[in-house]
Amino acid sequence: MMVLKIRDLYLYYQTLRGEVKAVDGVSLDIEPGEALGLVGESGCGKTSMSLGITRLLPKNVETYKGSIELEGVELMTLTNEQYRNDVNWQKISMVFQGAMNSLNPVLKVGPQVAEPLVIHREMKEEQAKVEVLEIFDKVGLPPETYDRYAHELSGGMKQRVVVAMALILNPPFVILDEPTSALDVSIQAQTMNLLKRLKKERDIAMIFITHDIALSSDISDKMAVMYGGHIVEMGSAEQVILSPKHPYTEKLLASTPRLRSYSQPDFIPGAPPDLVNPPTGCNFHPRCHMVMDICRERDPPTCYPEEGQRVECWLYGDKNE
Amino acid sequence: MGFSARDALSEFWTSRTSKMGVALIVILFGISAYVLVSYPLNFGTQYWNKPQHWADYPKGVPPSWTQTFSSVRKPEHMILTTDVSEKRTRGIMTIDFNINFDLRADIFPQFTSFSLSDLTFYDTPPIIHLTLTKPDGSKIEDLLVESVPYPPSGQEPPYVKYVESPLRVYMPGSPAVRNAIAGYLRTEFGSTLTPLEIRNMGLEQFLFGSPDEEGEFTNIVEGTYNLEVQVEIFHEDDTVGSVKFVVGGQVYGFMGTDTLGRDLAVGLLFGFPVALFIGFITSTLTTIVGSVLGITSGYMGGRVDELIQRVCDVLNTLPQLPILIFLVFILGQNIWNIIVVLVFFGWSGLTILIRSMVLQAKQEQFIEASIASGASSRWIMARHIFPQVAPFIFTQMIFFTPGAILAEAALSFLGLGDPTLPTWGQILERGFQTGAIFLGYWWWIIPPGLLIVVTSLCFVFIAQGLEPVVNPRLRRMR
Amino acid sequence: MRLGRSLLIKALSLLMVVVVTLLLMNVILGATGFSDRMLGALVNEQVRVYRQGLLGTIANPDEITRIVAEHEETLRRAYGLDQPWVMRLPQMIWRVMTFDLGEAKSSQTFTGSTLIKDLIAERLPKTVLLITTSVALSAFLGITIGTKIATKPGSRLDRFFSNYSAFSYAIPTWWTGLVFIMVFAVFLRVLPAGGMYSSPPPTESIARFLDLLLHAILPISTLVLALSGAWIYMTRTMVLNTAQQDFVNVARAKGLPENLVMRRYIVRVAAPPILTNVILGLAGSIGGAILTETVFGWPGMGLLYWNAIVTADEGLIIALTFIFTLIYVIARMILEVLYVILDPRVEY
Amino acid sequence: MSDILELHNLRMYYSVRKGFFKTVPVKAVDGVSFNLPRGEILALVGESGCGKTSLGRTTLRLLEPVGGKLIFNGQEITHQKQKDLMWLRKEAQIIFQDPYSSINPFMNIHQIMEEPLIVHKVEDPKVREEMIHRALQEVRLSPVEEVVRKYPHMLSGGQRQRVTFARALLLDPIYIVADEPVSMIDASSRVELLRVLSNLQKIHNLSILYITHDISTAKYVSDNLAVMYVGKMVEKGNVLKVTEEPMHPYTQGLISSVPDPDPNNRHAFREVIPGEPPNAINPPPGCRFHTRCPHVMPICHEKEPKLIEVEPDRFTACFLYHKEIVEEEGPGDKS
Repeated sequence: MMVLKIRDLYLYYQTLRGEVKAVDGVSLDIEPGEALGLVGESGCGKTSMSLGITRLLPKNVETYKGSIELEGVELMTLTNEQYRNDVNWQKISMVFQGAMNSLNPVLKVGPQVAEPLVIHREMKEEQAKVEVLEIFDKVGLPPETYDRYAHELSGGMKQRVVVAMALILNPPFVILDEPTSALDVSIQAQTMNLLKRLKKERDIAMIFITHDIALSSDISDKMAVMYGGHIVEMGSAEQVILSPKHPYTEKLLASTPRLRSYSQPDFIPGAPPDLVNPPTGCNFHPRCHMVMDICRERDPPTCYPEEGQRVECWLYGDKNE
Repeated sequence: MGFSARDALSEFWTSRTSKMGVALIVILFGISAYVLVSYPLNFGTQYWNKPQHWADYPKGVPPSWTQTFSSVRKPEHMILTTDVSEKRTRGIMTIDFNINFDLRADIFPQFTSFSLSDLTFYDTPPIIHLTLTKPDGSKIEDLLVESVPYPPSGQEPPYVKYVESPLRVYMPGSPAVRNAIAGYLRTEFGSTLTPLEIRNMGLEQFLFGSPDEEGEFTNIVEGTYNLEVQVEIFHEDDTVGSVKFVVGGQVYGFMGTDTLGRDLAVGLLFGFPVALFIGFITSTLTTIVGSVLGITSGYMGGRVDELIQRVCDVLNTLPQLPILIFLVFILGQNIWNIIVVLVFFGWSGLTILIRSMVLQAKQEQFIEASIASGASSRWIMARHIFPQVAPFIFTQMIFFTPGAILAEAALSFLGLGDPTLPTWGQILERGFQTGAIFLGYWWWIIPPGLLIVVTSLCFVFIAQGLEPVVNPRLRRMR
Repeated sequence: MRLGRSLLIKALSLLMVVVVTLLLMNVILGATGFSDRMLGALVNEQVRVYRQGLLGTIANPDEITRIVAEHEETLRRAYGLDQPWVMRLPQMIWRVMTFDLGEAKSSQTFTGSTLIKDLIAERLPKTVLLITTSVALSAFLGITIGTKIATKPGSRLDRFFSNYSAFSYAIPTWWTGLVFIMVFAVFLRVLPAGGMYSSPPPTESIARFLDLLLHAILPISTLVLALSGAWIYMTRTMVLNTAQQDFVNVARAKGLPENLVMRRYIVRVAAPPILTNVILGLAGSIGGAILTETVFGWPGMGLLYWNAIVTADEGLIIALTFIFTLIYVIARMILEVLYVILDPRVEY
Repeated sequence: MSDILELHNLRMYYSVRKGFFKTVPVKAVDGVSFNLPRGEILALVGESGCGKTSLGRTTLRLLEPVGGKLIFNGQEITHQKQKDLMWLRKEAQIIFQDPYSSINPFMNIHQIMEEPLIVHKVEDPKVREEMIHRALQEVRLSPVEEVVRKYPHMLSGGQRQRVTFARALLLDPIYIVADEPVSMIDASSRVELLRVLSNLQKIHNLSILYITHDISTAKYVSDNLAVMYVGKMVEKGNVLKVTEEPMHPYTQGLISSVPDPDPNNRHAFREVIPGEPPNAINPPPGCRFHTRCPHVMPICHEKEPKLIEVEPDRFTACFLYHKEIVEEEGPGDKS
């Protein structure tokens, strides 16, 4: 049974310049224990996806519709109160971008991690502390970290605390939004190993959001490439990396420099689309090296060139529909 | 960081309060300009704080527009002057003036007074006779008989008197008038009131009233009164310029008067330019000192920064008013002392704020880029640091203005204001000292305070309007 | 221990401020020749009294003038008038530091003593009572309202209270006092016009307390009107800033109830900056207290200050200025302690 | 051709105030020596806090060294006064990391470009105009007439970086420090910018110190690669050799930590450098990497390995390859 089934999720914001179509009709499925790598560059709507799923909607949200099914339960119909009581952190937890500022600066770190236990499981402070120390040990944090303040910890340690916090209620599904973007290379590698180990041991399904496709391959079983508020390509890690179908994925892979092999890196001309009034038809067409006339006029269809691999591109759709 | 000025201004205009603030400021400047043009600069010493100037004004009376609300009709203040005279000789030579005035009220006027100006005589000094005829025909002969004092010996005729300051008789205070009235009452109504009793009861009821059944002078004789002024002269070339008869009203002008008879409207108007002057001079000086020190200490760092910081700490921990009182009391109560002290205390807060902003601005990489391209610190401070801090400095300058106005008002209220420059605070101080609040003279207490509030408010509204513009994080969520 | 060390440093720097202020005041007194004039007047007064006493006993006038001149000389040397004022500085400062503040010319305590020290001892608690209650009330109001309007920025309530803060900043405290007296005491005759107790103060303790309360309503509400505006505006600004931080989103993602998020993640974090801005604003509010006491005739230090000004009693003014600075420095110290406790990130 | 840059045992310490009176030196650059020939691009790689940025700024004398010698184009500039270094401000330039903060948002592009020219007394506005146009042309920011009037917030991240490139070229420098020039640019347009940079380098025969934390971009831009760890240079050599056969254990750890897009990555755990980088205030004794090094030996605890040329143009500072040790600091250095 699917852990997460999203069908036609829309999320638009109202800003000074007009309506931003951050998530413009996205669908995806995640199996239990499966890691979906959500890859996309700045302004492609990947962070909005995470806010949409956890319903942490900013005040200026305009449209929020579509279907999100978590373990068979439709979440969109829940009221905010129900969402907060039953879903938030118990079913879906999150590691935010830049763990540096995710911890309350004036409270000790331990009690913050214990909070979900105290609130959702009505656990006593001491009993919650025992569980926190247990998970601290799992993520490689010394017990005395419990009584430390955020500003006394290094970048890597803060990262581990935030991961521990996300797993404290042992939720079936975790969203990680660029968890390692602010970390050094060696700490980033340590964190990725930690996440891999936890994914195996606890069989957690997750969405791993990153702009770096190489980093995504380090943990994702399945990958979805986002551009201009759409998932332009989705498939298994092997399919997307070894035989990318969508021109954007192709170029993205080509412009990622390889350390272990020698291939002159390429680049994509132009800049990401303006989400307030995106280009007509396929919104990648201004930068696409395989662009055809039809791409400029009509939205690309969803096609399945291979089993399990989905692409939104006219190269694979039949034109006379 | 990249917001353009146009964005900023459009943001400023959206909030209603900022528009109101700007409108208010325009009005304030308008009034101040009018006052500066029409008032003499030594208004404070020559007029406001000189009691004689206000002698002919009613004392402690509410504004006349209060009439529209109250059923009781109060007499208007009347200043009746004429220079039309007629020389007549029947036995004795006299110069006659005639003044008529209407009285319609339910309460007696507050006082009466007579003045004569520009007298020239060659021989024995003339004698002035006043006769008042009431609308009901009853006449008070020789209400006043005043002889002009002999000129000092050694002066040659023609003797010219009463040109700058007129001969003035305050009727309630003159014994001659009391006796005349006592005589009139005796002959007309056979009343046995002695002059002393008349003084205590107030002349006005007899001048303008008529006795009811029990002989009480309660009802007012309404209608047209006639005052005949006969100046008995002893030389045909004697001349009289003009005469003035004042009927003290129970209401006066737009803002009423205080217990010294001063027209509050005049005083309050003069307060506008003074308040703006104090406000702007203080805030400009404070801002200049604060920003220069703030930018230098923020940008230069090192010992200079350390020194300025320590001084700011000391100044910032001093309570403003007590020190202000102490210094003004010691150094003397003049406006420049007040301003210097306010500036001396004001700049430290601003320096600390600007220093923190400059420290932040200094982190921007284009500062280091300029350093790397060889630009001098002065160049960088002027072209890169200042433009970023300028909007904030401007807002703080506007924010300081009300602070200075309120501080001066507080000082004036404690009696430490500069007497040569009447301000709203001083008017309120006089009001408080004379117990106006207990007498219920609201027109003496409410308007000056309101003006202080309104003047301060318009600056505060503008500063608040500018704040989100200057500090985008504060921008109100749409 | 973190707390001890940083507080010690804070205490030292604030003490240094007091000494510097004292030095500043005395230097100004000396430089403007004020202290010479003041002491000179004091000496002449004592000499006059001394001459009065002599007239009775010694007949021959030359004798009297000689003794009086001699006496005057000793007095001048005692007060240090014979050397330049700079030499008197340390002695002046020491006298004030040990609270030997001399005598007041006109005001005196209930018990009749004109010693400034007793005057202050008698009046200080009344001022502190007025200030602490007003500051506490304003703080409470400020934080509750500030937090509430910060949750719905741009709402009608938010606009109303932003304007209220503007009014509260722009209105002179003492003028509100005048208006309150006129409205409530003179026209409506609902509340007493001033003072601390009604003239025959009720003896029975509860009635006495109620009487005090009745008298305190107007002064305290005047001060609260002036202070609460700043608190509300500051709280709203700080809460709005803090609400945008990441850890607030994390708290909401953790499914914490909104009021817990507001209390523990927003207000608790915004508390130190709010406190700092209030500390800065405190300098102004002390002035408010002085004027409110003057207007309401509240027998505290403020009223004493006003009497001193009206009667041009230099000694009293100097002493009061110093004491007010001392109160203010102590108040700041208390708030600094609170700040260090509230914010673990502070280590000096 | 002489070397543009010669560093002999260069040391640069920040002083940080601890408590009220004490100040503590942070040994950001602690004895670094290397030469940079004309027309060569040297990549400087290391994690945050390793001193690569401080080294870059010290070579431009934006920071004053406390020890060692710094020679620029044959002239020693170690302790010269800033006012005597105006000539250096023309010949050596710097490019920054954050496109949103490296140009003044309150000025239009013309004013931004004009500043260095005014500072260096190019009086005639016509000449300035012409120089600015030529520079903008070179970084392919056209149409120049339009761009010149725009404000920074009207340009994309990539365009802004091109403006900083153009500005750096205005005064015909011979040496440029590029401090993480592309790390804040989207992956897909990063290479475009790097191509512009290397073209400029070829045309003007510039020496570039390319500072980055991302080893893979260094591979495609620079000729040589140097690795920094806690204020010291631990390895230097031809970029392809160092990336394919890293010698120093830290370099090996760095390279293994960086994933390439490969679906099998997810199945295996990566070889990782354990622990956290030590702070530069009191670095560990001996070889600074010994606390995290898999091949640590007893000598590594006491002695500090010297950076030695173990093969032609291959330097490393590790006892696995040689026994040379660093003597104590020479006398006469300003600490």
